[in-house]
Amino acid sequence: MKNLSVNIAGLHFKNPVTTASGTFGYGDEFLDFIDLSRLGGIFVKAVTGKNRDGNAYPRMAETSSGMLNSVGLQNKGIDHFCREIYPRIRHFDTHMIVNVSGSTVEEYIEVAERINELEMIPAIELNISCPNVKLGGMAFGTVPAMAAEVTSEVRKVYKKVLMVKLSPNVTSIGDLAKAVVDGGADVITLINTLLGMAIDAERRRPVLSTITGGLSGPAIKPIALRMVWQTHKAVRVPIIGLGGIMNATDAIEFILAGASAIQVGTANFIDPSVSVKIVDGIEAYLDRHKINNVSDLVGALRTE
Amino acid sequence: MKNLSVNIAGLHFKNPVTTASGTFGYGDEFLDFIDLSRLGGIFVKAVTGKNRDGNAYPRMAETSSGMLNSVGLQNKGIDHFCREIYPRIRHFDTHMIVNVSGSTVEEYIEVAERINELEMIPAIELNISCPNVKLGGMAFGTVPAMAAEVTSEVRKVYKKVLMVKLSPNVTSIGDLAKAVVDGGADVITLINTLLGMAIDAERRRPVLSTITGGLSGPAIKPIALRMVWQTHKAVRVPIIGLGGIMNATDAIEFILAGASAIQVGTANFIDPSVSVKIVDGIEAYLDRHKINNVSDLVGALRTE
Amino acid sequence: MTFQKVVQVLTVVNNFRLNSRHFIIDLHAPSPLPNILPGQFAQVLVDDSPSTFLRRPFSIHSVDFGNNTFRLLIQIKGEGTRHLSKLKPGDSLDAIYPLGNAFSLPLTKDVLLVGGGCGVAPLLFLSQFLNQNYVRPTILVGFRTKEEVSEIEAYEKYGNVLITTDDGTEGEKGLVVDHSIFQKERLPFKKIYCCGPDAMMKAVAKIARMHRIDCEVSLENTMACGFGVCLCCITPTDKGNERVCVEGPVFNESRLRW
Amino acid sequence: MTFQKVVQVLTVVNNFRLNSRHFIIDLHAPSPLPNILPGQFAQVLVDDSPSTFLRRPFSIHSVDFGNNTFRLLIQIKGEGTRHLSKLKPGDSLDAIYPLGNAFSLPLTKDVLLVGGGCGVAPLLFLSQFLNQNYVRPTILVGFRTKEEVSEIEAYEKYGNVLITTDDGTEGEKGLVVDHSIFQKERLPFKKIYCCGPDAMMKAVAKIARMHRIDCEVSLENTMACGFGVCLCCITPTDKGNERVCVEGPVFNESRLRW
Ligand SMILES: Cc1cc2nc3c(=O)[nH]c(=O)nc-3n(C[C@H](O)[C@H](O)[C@H](O)COP(=O)(O)OP(=O)(O)OC[C@H]3O[C@@H](n4cnc5c(N)ncnc54)[C@H](O)[C@@H]3O)c2cc1C
Ligand SMILES: Cc1cc2nc3c(=O)[nH]c(=O)nc-3n(C[C@H](O)[C@H](O)[C@H](O)COP(=O)(O)OP(=O)(O)OC[C@H]3O[C@@H](n4cnc5c(N)ncnc54)[C@H](O)[C@@H]3O)c2cc1C
Ligand SMILES: Cc1cc2nc3c(=O)[nH]c(=O)nc-3n(C[C@H](O)[C@H](O)[C@H](O)COP(=O)(O)O)c2cc1C
Ligand SMILES: Cc1cc2nc3c(=O)[nH]c(=O)nc-3n(C[C@H](O)[C@H](O)[C@H](O)COP(=O)(O)O)c2cc1C
Ligand code: FES
Ligand code: FES
Repeated sequence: MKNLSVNIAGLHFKNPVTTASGTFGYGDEFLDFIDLSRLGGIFVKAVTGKNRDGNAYPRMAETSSGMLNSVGLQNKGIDHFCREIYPRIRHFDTHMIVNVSGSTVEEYIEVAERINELEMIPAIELNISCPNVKLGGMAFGTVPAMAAEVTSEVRKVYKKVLMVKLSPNVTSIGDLAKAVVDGGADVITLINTLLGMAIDAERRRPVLSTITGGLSGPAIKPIALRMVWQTHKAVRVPIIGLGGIMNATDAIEFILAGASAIQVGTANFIDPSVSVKIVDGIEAYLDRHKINNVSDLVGALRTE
Repeated sequence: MKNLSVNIAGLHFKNPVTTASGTFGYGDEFLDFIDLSRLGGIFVKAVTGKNRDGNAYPRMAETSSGMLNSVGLQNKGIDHFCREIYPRIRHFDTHMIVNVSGSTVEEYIEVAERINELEMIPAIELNISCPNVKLGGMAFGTVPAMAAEVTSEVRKVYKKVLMVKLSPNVTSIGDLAKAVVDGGADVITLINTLLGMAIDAERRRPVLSTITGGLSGPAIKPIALRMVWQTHKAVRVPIIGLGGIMNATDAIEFILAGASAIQVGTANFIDPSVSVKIVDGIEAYLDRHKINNVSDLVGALRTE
Repeated sequence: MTFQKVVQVLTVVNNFRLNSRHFIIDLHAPSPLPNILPGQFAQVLVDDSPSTFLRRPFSIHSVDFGNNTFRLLIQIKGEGTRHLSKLKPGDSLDAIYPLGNAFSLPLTKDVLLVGGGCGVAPLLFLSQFLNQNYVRPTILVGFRTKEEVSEIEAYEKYGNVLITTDDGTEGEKGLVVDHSIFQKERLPFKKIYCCGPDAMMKAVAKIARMHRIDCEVSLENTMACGFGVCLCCITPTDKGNERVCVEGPVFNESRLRW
Repeated sequence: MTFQKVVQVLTVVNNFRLNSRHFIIDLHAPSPLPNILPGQFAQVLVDDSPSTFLRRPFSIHSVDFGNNTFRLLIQIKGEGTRHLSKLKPGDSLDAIYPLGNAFSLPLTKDVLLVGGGCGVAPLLFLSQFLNQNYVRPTILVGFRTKEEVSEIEAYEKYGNVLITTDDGTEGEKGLVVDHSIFQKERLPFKKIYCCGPDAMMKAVAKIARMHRIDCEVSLENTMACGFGVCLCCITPTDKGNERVCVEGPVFNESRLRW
C-alpha cells in the first residue's frame, strides 16, 4: 500500500487530489458520480459578502483545448452559505475548503471572519485572482502590495489555514507569491484562469457578454506548470497546483514541479468522475516507480 | 473583386496575411509549397549581432493544441544575413521584414543600423519579447521603461517602418504598448510566445533543455485576441496580430479585435500552404458578408 | 429504475439520416436505464479533438426502457454534431444522463405541442408520455422545407399533427406562429409545450400570454458541465439567475426574464 | 520525377500488423511520386486531436514508383501512432514528403546495415537501392523477441541477413552490438549504415570508429516542422547546430558531437 497522504501547513490530506473552486459546486452535485470521501479535499464555489447575480449570459465559450468563462462569482452570499449550505456539506468526509472572494478588503475580512467560526471548515482559499469581477478581484491579484495587504488583513481575523490563490495574469508570479507569503499566507494556490477573449466572426461580436473571460483547461497547462515551478523556487510555503489537469500524469507533473497537492478544475465538466480516477492513477504511478510516499515526489523534478 | 490590401504606417500590403518570425525561415523553404508573392509579407527569423548557436536539444515539446519551443534565436548574425541571405531573398515579391533581436540595447542598434541600409527591407520588427534568451530579450519586453528605451534608441538609427513585437508575459499589455509607442514605434506586433513548461513524468525531467520555453499555437489564441483588443483600445498605431491563427476565421477574429494585419506562425508547421489558404478564406468571408475592403473590418467588433 | 444520473459508455445500435441536416442515433446502455422523463437531456462526449473539448447536450428523443435504449435526434451544426453523424453501429459513445428537469404533467387534456427545427427532439418522448397519461395532444411542427419534414407518422400515433414549412412545400407556409391555428380568436388549448429556436419560443410564449394559456418552453443555452456546477448556462428568472441544466431546461415562460 | 517536396492527401491502400507493436501502411499518391531516396522521410498529419497537434515523421520504408505508392513501417509509441494503426484502406492521410537528406552511395561493396526496432524502417529501401547499384549488403537487424522478428524474407532478397533478439528466442541473443560479427578482430566492412535508438547508434558508431569504418547514422530527433524552418530538431555537428530534418536525418557519425 502506497502512502498518498500529504501534510499541508499542518493539515493532513488523505491524498493530494482536490477539486477546484467553481468547478465542483458544493460537492453534492457529484454524489451520483463519485464517493467524495475518496478525495483529499473539495474547494467550494467562491463565497462573497452579499448575494451576487454574476454576469449576464453568455458566460461560456469553447476554445481549442479549453474554455472561457465569465461567471463572475455568482453566489448567494456568506449568510446563505452559513445557514443553508454549510449544514448540508459539513459532514462530507473530506476537507471542505471555502474559496473567499470580494470587491473590497472589508468584504474579504467579513467573509473570512464568518467562516472562521465554522468548525468543519479547516481552511479558506482567498481568491484574489478572479478576472471576472470589475471591482477588486483582479486588481488585488496583480499588484504585489495590494495582494500582501488583503492577505495580512485577513490573516488578522482568520485563525486556521490561510491559502491564497494567485492570478497568472502577471509579469512575475514569484513577486506575487513572496508578497502574499509576507502577508501571512500559509499556502499558495495557483493558477486561476488566464484572461482571454473569444469572437464570433460571423456575427462580428464577442462570444461572452463581458467580452473577456477566464481561460481554463489543458490549453493553459504549460503556463500553469511553469508558474508552479517558479513559485516553488521563490517561496517555501506549500503549493497547491492546478491548471488544465486532465489525468494522473498531469497531476504528477504538477507535483514534480513543486505542488504538494493539486486541484482538478475544468476536467470535472468533461468527466465528473475524473478526480477519483486521478487518485487511482497516482497510486499506480507510485507502484510502477516503486515510490512509497507521494510526498517524496513534491518538487522532485530532476534538472541537473 | 474584393480589396484585400491594407496600409500599415504608410506601407502598402497586398493583403493582411503575413508569416511569423521563426516559423517561416527566410521564406525559401516554402517555395515548394506556395507562391510567396501571394502573401502580404514575410517576417524572417530573428537576426542578432553575432552568430548564435541557440539552446541545446531538446528544443520542442508538444502540448495540448500547442507547442513549446526553446530555439533561442539561433542565427548566423547580421553580417551573414547581409552577405548571404539578403541577396537570396531580396527579390521575393512580398514585403520581407526582418525580426531584430539582441541581448543589449547596443546589439539592437547595431543590427537595426545595418538593416536600414538594405534597400529591399521596408521595415524591421524589434523582438523585445523572446523568452528564450537569458540576457535582455524577455527583460526588455516586460518592463515598460526598458521597452521604451530600446525602442527610442533604435528609432534614432532606423529610418523606415519600425515595428515592435510585444511579450504577452506581462500584467498590463496596454502599458507596454503605450511605452513603445512613446518610444517611437510605428506599429505594434503581438503576441510572442507565452512562457511555459513541459515535464516528462516518467523520466521526472523537464522536456526542454532550458526547462521553460515559449508556448504557441491555438491554445494561446484566446489570450492573444484579448491582448490585441486591449492594445487596440490603448494606442492608436496599427497592430499586427498573431497567436494561434490556424485558418481564415481565426484571422478575421484578430482583424475584428483591432489588427490591421495578421501573422501565421505555428500553423505553417502543420500545413506549409496554410497562409495562402487564409488569404483565400478572407476573400471568401468578404464575399459572403458583402464587404468590399478588408480594412473596413479592422477593429469592427460590435460590443454595444 | 433509479433517479440517479450516470456517466456511461453507451453502444451505438443505429445511426440514420432523416435528411441532409438531421440524423437519429439509437444508444444502448450496458445496464437497465435510470428513470428518464420527457424534457431531460444527455451530455455526450464527442471525441478528443480540440474543437469539441466540452460535451454536447441533446434532448432525449424517445426511450425504450424494455431494451435499455434511447434515441437522440440531432441537427448538424458544427464539428461536434458532424462527428456524431459519422458514428457507426457498434461504436461507443460516452454520455451523462438523464440531466435537467422535465416537462410538467398537464392538468388539462387540451394540450398543444409546438416544435421547430431540432426543437422537435423532446416532443416525441413528451407525446408518448402524454398518451400514457391519457392526453392526446395537438402537435404543431415546423420545418424549413418538405425535404426536412420527418417522423410525422411517429407523431401521428400520439396526437393530431399540424405542419408548417418555411417555403410552403408541405403543410402551411411560414413559421409555426404563422399557422392558421393561432389566428382564431380563442385558442382551444389550456397548455402549450414549446421547444425550438429562441425567437420561435418567444413568439409562441407571447401568443400564450395573450391568450392566458399556461406555457412551458425548453431552453438551449450553451453549457459547459450540464449538471449544475459551472453556472455557465444561466437564464434570468423571477428567482434570479437560474441554471438551465438543473432548474431547466424546461421553464414556465411566465418565470423567464428573456 | 521531380525533386520537389509535396504536401499531399494520400490514400491508404493497406494497413497490416506485423506484430503487437509494429504495423505497415501502404500509401497511394494521387499523382506520380516525386523522386525519393533511401533515408528520406514523410511528415504525416495524424488527426486533429490535441495530443497530436504536430505532424509525425516516419522514414520511407520502401517505394513502388510504378504504382505511385510507398510504404511506412511504424512502431506504436503514443497517441499518434496508435491512431495511425487504426487507419483502414480507403482512408486518407495528409503527408509532406520527401523530406531530409539520404544515405550516401557507398564507394565499396563491403557494406553492413544495422537496424534496431523501428530503426529498420529505412533499411529495406536502402537495401533495395544498394542492390540496384550492385551492392549486396550484410543486414543485421535486432528485435526484442521472436514475435517481433519480421520481414526477414524481404531483406534476404537484397542481402545476407543476421538477427539478434534481446531474449535469444531467435538469432543470437542480445543487442545488435553483441552480435558475434563484431567480435572479430578485423571486420569485413568498409561502410556501415545504422538506424535505431540513440544508444544503439552510439554503440555501433563506437565500434565503427574503433575499426576505422566509415559509418552513417540516421537520427530521430523530435521535430515540429520537418522542413527546416523551426530549428527545433538540431544536433550539434562539426559545423555547429545542424537541422536533422534538412542536413539530416542521415549524418556521418564522424561529424556528430553526440
Ligand atoms: C438542453 C439542450 C438540449 C438540446 N437538444 C438538442 C437536440 O435534441 N438536438 C439537437 O440537434 N440539438 C440540441 N441542442 C443543441 C446542441 O447541443 C448543439 O447544436 C450542439 O452542441 C452543437 O455542437 P457542434 O459541435 O456541432 O457545434 P459547434 O461547433 O459547437 O457550434 C456550431 C454553431 O452553433 C452554435 N451553437 C452551438 N451550441 C449552441 C447552443 N446550445 N445554443 C446556441 N447556439 C449554439 C455555435 O455558437 C456555433 O455558431 C440542445 C442544447 C441544449 C442546451
Ligand atoms: C526522421 C525520423 C524518422 C522516423 N522514422 C520512423 C519510422 O520509420 N517508424 C517509426 O515507427 N518511427 C519513426 N520515427 C519516430 C516517430 O516519429 C515517433 O515514434 C512518433 O512521432 C511518435 O508519435 P506518437 O504520437 O505515437 O507518440 P507521442 O505520444 O508523441 O510520444 C510517445 C513517446 O515517445 C517519445 N517520442 C516521440 N517521438 C520521439 C522522437 N522523435 N524521438 C524520441 N522520442 C520520441 C515521446 O517523448 C513519448 O515518450 C522517426 C522519427 C524521425 C525524426
Ligand atoms: C466555470 C468556472 C468557474 C470558476 N469559478 C471560480 C471561483 O469561483 N473561484 C476561484 O478561485 N476560481 C474559479 N475558477 C477557476 C478554477 O478554480 C481554476 O483555477 C481554473 O479553472 C484553472 O484550472 P483548470 O484548468 O483545471 O480548470 C473557475 C473556473 C471555471 C472554469
Ligand atoms: C519555433 C519557433 C521559433 C520562433 N522564433 C521567433 C523569433 O525568432 N523571433 C520572434 O519574434 N518570434 C519567434 N517566435 C514566435 C512567433 O513568431 C509567434 O510570435 C508565436 O509563435 C505565436 O504565434 P503562433 O501561435 O501563430 O505560432 C517563434 C515561434 C516558434 C514556434
Ligand atoms: S452547464 Fe454548468 S451549470 Fe449548467
Ligand atoms: S523540424 Fe523544424 S527545422 Fe527540423
